[in-house]
Amino acid sequence: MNHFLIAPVVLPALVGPFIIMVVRHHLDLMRIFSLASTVLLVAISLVLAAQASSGEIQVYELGNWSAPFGIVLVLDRLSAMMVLLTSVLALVVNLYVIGSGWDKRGANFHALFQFQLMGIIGAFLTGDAFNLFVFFEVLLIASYGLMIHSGGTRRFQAGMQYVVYNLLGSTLFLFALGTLYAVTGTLNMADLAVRVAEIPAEDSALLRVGAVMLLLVFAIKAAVIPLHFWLPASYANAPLPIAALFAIMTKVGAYAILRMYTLVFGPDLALTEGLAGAWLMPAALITLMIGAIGVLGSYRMGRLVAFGAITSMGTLLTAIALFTPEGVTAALYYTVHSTLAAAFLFLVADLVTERQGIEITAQRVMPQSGLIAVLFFAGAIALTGMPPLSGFLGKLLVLDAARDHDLVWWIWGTVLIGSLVTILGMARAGSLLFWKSHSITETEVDPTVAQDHQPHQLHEDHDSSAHGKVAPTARATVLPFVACFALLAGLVALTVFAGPASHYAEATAAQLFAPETYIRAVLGEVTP
Amino acid sequence: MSLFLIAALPFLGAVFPALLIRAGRNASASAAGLTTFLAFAGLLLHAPAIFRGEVIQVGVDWLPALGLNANFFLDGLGFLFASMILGIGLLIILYARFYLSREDPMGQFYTYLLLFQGAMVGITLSDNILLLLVFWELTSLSSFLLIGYWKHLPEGRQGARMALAVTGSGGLAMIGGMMILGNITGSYDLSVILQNKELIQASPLYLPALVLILVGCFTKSAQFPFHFWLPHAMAAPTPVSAYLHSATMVKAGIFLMARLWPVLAGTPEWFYIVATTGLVTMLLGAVIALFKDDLKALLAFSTVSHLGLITMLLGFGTKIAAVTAVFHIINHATFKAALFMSAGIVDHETHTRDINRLGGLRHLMPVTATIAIVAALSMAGIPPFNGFLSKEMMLEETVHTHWGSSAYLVPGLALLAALFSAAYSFRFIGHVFLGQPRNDYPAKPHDPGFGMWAGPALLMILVVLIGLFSATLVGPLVAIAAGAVIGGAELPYYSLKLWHGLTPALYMSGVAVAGGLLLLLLHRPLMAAWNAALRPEAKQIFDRLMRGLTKLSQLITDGLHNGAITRYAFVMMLFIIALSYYAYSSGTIQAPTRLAQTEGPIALIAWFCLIVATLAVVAKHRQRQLSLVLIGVVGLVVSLGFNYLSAPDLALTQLSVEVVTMILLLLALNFMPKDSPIESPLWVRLRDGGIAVIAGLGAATLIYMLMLRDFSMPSISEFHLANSYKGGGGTNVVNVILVDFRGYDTFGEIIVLGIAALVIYALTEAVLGTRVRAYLLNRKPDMPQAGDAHPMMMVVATRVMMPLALMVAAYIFFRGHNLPGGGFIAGLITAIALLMQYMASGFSWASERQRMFYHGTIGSGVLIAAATGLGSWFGGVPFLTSAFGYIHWPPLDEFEWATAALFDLGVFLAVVGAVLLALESLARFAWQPGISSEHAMDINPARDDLEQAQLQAQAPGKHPGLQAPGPHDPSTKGEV
Amino acid sequence: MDMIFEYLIAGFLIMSGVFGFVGSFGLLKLNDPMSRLHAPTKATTLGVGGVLLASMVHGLTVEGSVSLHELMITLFLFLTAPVTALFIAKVHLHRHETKDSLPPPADDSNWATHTVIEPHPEQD
Amino acid sequence: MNPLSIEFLVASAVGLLTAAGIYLILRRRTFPVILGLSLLTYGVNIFLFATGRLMVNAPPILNKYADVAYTDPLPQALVLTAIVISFGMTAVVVMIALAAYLSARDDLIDMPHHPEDEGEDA
Amino acid sequence: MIAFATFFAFVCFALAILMNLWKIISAAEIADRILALDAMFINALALMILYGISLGSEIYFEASLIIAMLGFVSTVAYARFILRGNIIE
Amino acid sequence: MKLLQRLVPHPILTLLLTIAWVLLTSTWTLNSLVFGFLLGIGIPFLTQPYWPNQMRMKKPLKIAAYILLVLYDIIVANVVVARIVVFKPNSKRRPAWIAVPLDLRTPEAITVLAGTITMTPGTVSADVSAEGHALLVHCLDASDPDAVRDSIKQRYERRLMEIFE
Ligand code: NA
Ligand code: NA
Repeated sequence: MNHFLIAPVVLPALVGPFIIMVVRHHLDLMRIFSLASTVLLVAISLVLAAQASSGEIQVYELGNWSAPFGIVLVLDRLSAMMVLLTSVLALVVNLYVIGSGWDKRGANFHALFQFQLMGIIGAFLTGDAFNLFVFFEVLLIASYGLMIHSGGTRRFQAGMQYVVYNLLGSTLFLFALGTLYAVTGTLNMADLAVRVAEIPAEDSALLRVGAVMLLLVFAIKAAVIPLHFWLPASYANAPLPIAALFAIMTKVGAYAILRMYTLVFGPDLALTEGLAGAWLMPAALITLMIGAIGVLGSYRMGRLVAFGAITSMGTLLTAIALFTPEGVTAALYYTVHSTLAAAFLFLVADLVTERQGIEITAQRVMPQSGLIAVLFFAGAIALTGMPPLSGFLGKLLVLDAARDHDLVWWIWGTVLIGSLVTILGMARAGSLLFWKSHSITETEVDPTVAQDHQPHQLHEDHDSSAHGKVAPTARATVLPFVACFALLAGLVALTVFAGPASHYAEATAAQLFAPETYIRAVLGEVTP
Repeated sequence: MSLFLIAALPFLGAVFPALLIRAGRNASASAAGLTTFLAFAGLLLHAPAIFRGEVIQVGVDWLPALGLNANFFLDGLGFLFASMILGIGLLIILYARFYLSREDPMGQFYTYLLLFQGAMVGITLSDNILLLLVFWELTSLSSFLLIGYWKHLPEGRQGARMALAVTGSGGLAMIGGMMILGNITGSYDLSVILQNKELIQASPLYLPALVLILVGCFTKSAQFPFHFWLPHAMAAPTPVSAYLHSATMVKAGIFLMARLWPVLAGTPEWFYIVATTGLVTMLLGAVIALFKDDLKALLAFSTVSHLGLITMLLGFGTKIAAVTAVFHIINHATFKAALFMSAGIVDHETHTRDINRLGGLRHLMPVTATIAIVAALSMAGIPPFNGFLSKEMMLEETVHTHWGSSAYLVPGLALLAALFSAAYSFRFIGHVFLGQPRNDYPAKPHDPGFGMWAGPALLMILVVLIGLFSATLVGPLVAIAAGAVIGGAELPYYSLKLWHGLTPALYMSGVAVAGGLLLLLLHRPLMAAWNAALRPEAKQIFDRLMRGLTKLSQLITDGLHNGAITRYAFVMMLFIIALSYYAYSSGTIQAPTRLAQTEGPIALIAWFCLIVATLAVVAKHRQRQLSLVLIGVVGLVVSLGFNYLSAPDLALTQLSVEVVTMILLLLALNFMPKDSPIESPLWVRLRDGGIAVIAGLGAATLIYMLMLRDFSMPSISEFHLANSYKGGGGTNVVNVILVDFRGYDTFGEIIVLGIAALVIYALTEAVLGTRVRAYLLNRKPDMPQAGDAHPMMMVVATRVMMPLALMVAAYIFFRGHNLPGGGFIAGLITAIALLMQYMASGFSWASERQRMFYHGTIGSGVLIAAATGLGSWFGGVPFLTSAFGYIHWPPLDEFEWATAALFDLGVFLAVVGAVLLALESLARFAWQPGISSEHAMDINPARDDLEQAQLQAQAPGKHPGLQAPGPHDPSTKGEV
Repeated sequence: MDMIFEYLIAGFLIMSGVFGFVGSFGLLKLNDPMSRLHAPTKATTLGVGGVLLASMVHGLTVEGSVSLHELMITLFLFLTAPVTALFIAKVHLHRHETKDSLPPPADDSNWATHTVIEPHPEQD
Repeated sequence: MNPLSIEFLVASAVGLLTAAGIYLILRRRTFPVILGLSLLTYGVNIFLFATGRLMVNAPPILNKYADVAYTDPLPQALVLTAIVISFGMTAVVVMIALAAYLSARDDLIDMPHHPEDEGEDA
Repeated sequence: MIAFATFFAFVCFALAILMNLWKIISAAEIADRILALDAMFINALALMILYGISLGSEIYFEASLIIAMLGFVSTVAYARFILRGNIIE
Repeated sequence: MKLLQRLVPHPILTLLLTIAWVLLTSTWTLNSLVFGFLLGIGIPFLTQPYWPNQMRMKKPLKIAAYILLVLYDIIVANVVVARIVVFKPNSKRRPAWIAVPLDLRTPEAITVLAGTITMTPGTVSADVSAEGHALLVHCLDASDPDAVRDSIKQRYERRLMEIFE
């Protein structure tokens, strides 16, 4: 029995409570343990990824109950990849948060952070549909805490909306799971696959309802239009480094769609035909476009990047909605890219807002303007999918994968026009932030203008640091920049090693489109 | 030198200038120059092979899944362009070293420049169209940086963004075109694509591919109607302009048209699109250039015009036209770079670029004047300079070209363009350098240092030499480059020489020069007419378009995401309902397999209560406390229902959760408004009601249908029922599922609770850290308060009730594995028991007496659960594997132990901690000075009488009843 | 013997039903708030008590097991019912009675519910 | 359809709770929204519970002595988990609503934002 | 006979609950509503035990026990809310 | 002895809890008794801070007698109240407030008295006076409030005085 499978879930689950119980009053110790846990998590994830890369699917039977009666963890290439991505991102964000001192601005940050990781990783590893729900809840509730970390009126209000919207999603999840259970009598995903395949076609209606509700749940997480409305306000009002971590959360939705709709409701399954394909593609394309328009139409940093993240989700889901091995290959590559890119830009956005507030306006030159400008430029390149960073390659992969699709012209047109609009938006923001400021000298700053923006920058709360405006002591420490450059390095590596990366993605896609292996690994040779 | 290295060198070198700038401007410039020189030298090393007609190829797989390979190749065309880019690049680096002032961040400049140079070299060397796209987009990005280099100039920012918008969109169109091209041929490698002319031109996708690629080329090369960005890019420092608009950026489009000429050209579509665009651009650019007063703007539009010329030539699709195009590319690069640099010198020295403020510079800066005049004459097409040669060949070609049925259209317009071209060249010479020196220049001009004019001077020499000895000097180069353009086919007959005899082209040249002179003479009235004429100002249109787009985007974005979650949720419901209905209606359903079970009046009455209470909640939801009471009814009935339907565990859980939730809500409601106003208009309420009813009907129908049908296969719970006792050691199957079969779910569930408590705590800290704290401290109750906050009877009853309740909790806890109950319910009951104490004596009094560390309680709960799970590792079995057994200690009977109980203890602790932490947070909100009482109950005659007696002993004569506020007055203990 | 127990059980059940009904009926019928308080807090006590007794006897005879845990419920009800009533009465006193509408509290200053001290929260 | 069947009663209860919950969630103040979430939670819990089909007097407590019918225990366990989770969620959402109210002194759940009239870069 | 008596009691308590419900919804005064809810808890408790008797099962005992305890707590909480606003001050 | 007092602060409570456990489990075994006793010691120990003072009750027989008396009164009370509720028109009923001055001083005793009043015929304890020297009692139907007051003092308070003080 390979206990490594449960390690990435148990580790944060132990470190979280440990931090609260033992070192709650020692910031340095909290940081050390949190960081150490994250580093260890990366190490574990690397081991798991190495194990998964052989192509063998590993199963961990919790409580020693075999599937489908107990809950199993399943490690395949996809889950290993997502776990690794999560832990790497977590490490970087953790560095940033510590470096920028965001963790000091509210209570219990590191414990919540650990639990957040536990939830995300648990969701990636589980092989049980209801357990997926449970871990969705774990990651959600931790995200509620992180989202309102350090407080503030607007953040609370946005937090309220975020929670309510997601609670509706969770409710839908239960409706879906109930329906699936009532029809099939099982919760294990592999078992579901087996049973769904045996249900006669003339008895499809109720199962279809369950399947589509499940898809909608994941679509909410993945921020597919018109279920994306939770995202802009929550990401924009969350502490931006947290939003950087949240870049992986939308991917959980995408992951779940990919998992369920290759394993259980595969593209060849007649029973659920037309449920995913019919609307997901158009919806993904509209999502992409709405995100792009949002980038151009944003006048605040957080919102800008949030819409950027929506665009990238649109692109990602476009690739997924192809439901072909090529599409999934592209989607997986793009998943890694867009996670790193969105996180990167969120961190840069935080660097900016920490120095001059949340509005995208020209103000006087900020400290470290040059360095930040370089980072912003790189982040914008990454997120808009311009060369030389991996976004361009990812986008080309998506376009290439779509070439045999019925909607190929729509896909190409939307992806390309969406890129253009995003580029325009980013260029506008960048030139306002980093260039126009140079035409404003100290004496030229118009106090009345500053006054005008006041209500939007500074809410009635006292802690100005939480909400931007120019933090008077916004002194640079190295760590935030290290974090940013680490993500940039990740993007560069993903570009340079696009070959191996895409090869892994290809193998993963192949694994996903051969669900028999997965089913056999989980249920053994016997079919019930 | 490997092509990899040549392509990489500028990028590698780009690092140095920015780093070395601390070592000085010379170091920075030298690093840039050296890198460029190395790359150039490396390129030239390949010259012998290239001139032998060889093609050099290197390649490595990059993204094989896509067919994107890092393949480079060098042929004549690539060689020509790469040499121009690197050669002129060298001159520009030298020139810029002297041109830029001390205030300009030179390191940045050279870094951007090298990035740009690398991207351009990459384009010319790419053997893979996707790779080419990478470099293509990189040129857009790096030119964005270069054009916006002077951050403080608004024109710079706008120009940069405009260039990015136009070339960027073109680039994206080109991606589409290239993808199509790759799809047609099955490969993205250029060398493969170039072999497939028939395949491509026969494909139905030929036209879309062609159009998309051409959009990319035209935007990059500033062809009509995309020409407008180029003049605005002139806000860049002149070295940039010189580089971008002579040798590089704008030539990228030309390069690509030439590159793909073998497979795309030769069709009518190609001819009509490319040649026509080129022709129109050539004419339009020339006309506008004549009326520009800004030196650089004049040159910019002349560039537009000349690019149109080259495009037109490529568009003719004939081999000889292609040769001419290649030749003009070389010529234009030389004279235009020289002209820009000269204009830059003029600007640099006189501090103005306004032609109206210049004149007579021939006397003040003779060197510059010589260079500029020679280059401008070449531009005008005056022999013996090189511009004349290629323009002559061009005119010759137009004569042989029919547009539709018209034989005169092309030559006629070309002649007109040549005429205007001569005119603006003459104006450039005449109005800037000739005439009398003036005394009102913004700065006193004189020739600059050698470093600055060395570059243009070299180019001027080339202009002259190529004009005189074209065949010798550039003949081979033209041959190999043109050979590559026409795809290795045999070169047509042509000769590069000044005198071709009395050809129609010569007459046309003559007419052009004469006409040009005439136009210059008439310049003043023409200018007035031009200024009076109404014409579309591209920049304004573009600006308006961009502003409109931005505004529209803001409108759409803010309109869609208006912050109204009521609408978001409505849309969500609508979508869910619609899709679910679609899923249902597009499937088929069989007849029910189960019979509905008829029930008696009791169930009916419970159902009735539920319905009425639920409807009442909706109807009375504005009275908040009442709706809480009604929700309590709903919860009660639901619990009864669970019990009735064989789910005692659920009933217990539901009941206890119900009460705790209600108390949390009451605690919160204390701070909030007690009523909700009517806000939604009637139609909104009807709309919401409508969607709610539909959703409810959907849910009801779904579950009704499900309940009347059997599982399609036996449920896995049969295994649970069969193995609960054997394998899990418990007879309460629900509990065994919770702590054993699906203990992992429960583990997640207590983590959720723990997190909830952490969030609540953090949130409380955050709220109390703001001015809300002051508000809370000064908050007056919004309802009148009664006295006797901690009634004696309640306190006394609680003293007995709480231990009893804890006993019940223990009972529920220990029997849970076999009978209804378990850690969660026990935890809630314990919490409720403590809550009873809080309600009786107040939170502060109670918690002072028993300092519970709630964080620790939760943490230990989670840790115990996790440790129980981990314990199974020692048995070599997976996480959360349970064990149970029996112990017999005489004289006691045998009793059972199970690790599941330990796990349940974890659950218990987490629940208790979470609930109490939440309560504590609310108590902290409510805390006000003096709220905490030192006594359990406000009124206690035994205690008060004793105190009274003591007090009277100290101060006799006071009647206890009249004394207020005395020590026994509740006010001194309860509130204040 | 069995017959007796059966009668006993039936009697308890009928009694409980009657009192249960009357308790809630009183809630509707009685026309002043304090009087309404009498009906349910009393009648339901005996109503439930009857059921509990029936259950105990039933357990003893029909099921054959001595289960007295119904006594726990009784204990709970006896402990809580007066407190519940007190609180509801206090709500009434608080909202509808004044010092003057009530008899004087012997030699004490006032009734506890009406001894209200305005809180004077201080500036932090 | 048998309107007196237990299935019908349960299904209609699910329907009504869902409908009432959704209606309240679409209100504009945080408090009714929370009420609505509670109702909706009841609805979905009953739904989930009912997926095990309904049985009277067959609790899933193993009887060593008799061979009796048991209702499906699995949905019950799932509902228990769901109840606990939604309890945690409710506690959090109540506190956030309170925090938002105290900070903004306003319990509107919608968050209208006011796009400034912003000029283009000049 | 027991069956009849049980049924009788069932009907009585069920009717009682309906009357409680009516009062909760229609009462003009919050104290009455709390009172009615408390009565409802008690009646529900009785119903639960009756149900146990009618089925001959002990399984439903705990629910009654919990109701006895929780009905008290919620009644006190509602009342305290009106009396003091803050129920755990 | 001190230690024993600290460990078992409320012996009666311990007894009550042990009985409660046995009642709850309804299993009459040694295991159950031992376990119940352990809990009966543990729980009062944990909750002692909330009940700091030692409660003294004398004369256990009197306690039993009092309980029987009250039970009897409760049964009567229910019949009486039921009759009033069902048959007596509202207009004929004479609801009344009465103040009962107290001789009892300990909170436990007053609480038991108030509880008794509430559970017995037509009376409800509605409040206590600000200094704890009187109980406010509401009568459902009392033509002679003073008689009710005297009967409370005689029938219950006197007995409680003997038990508690
Ligand atoms: Na702004
Ligand atoms: Na700025």
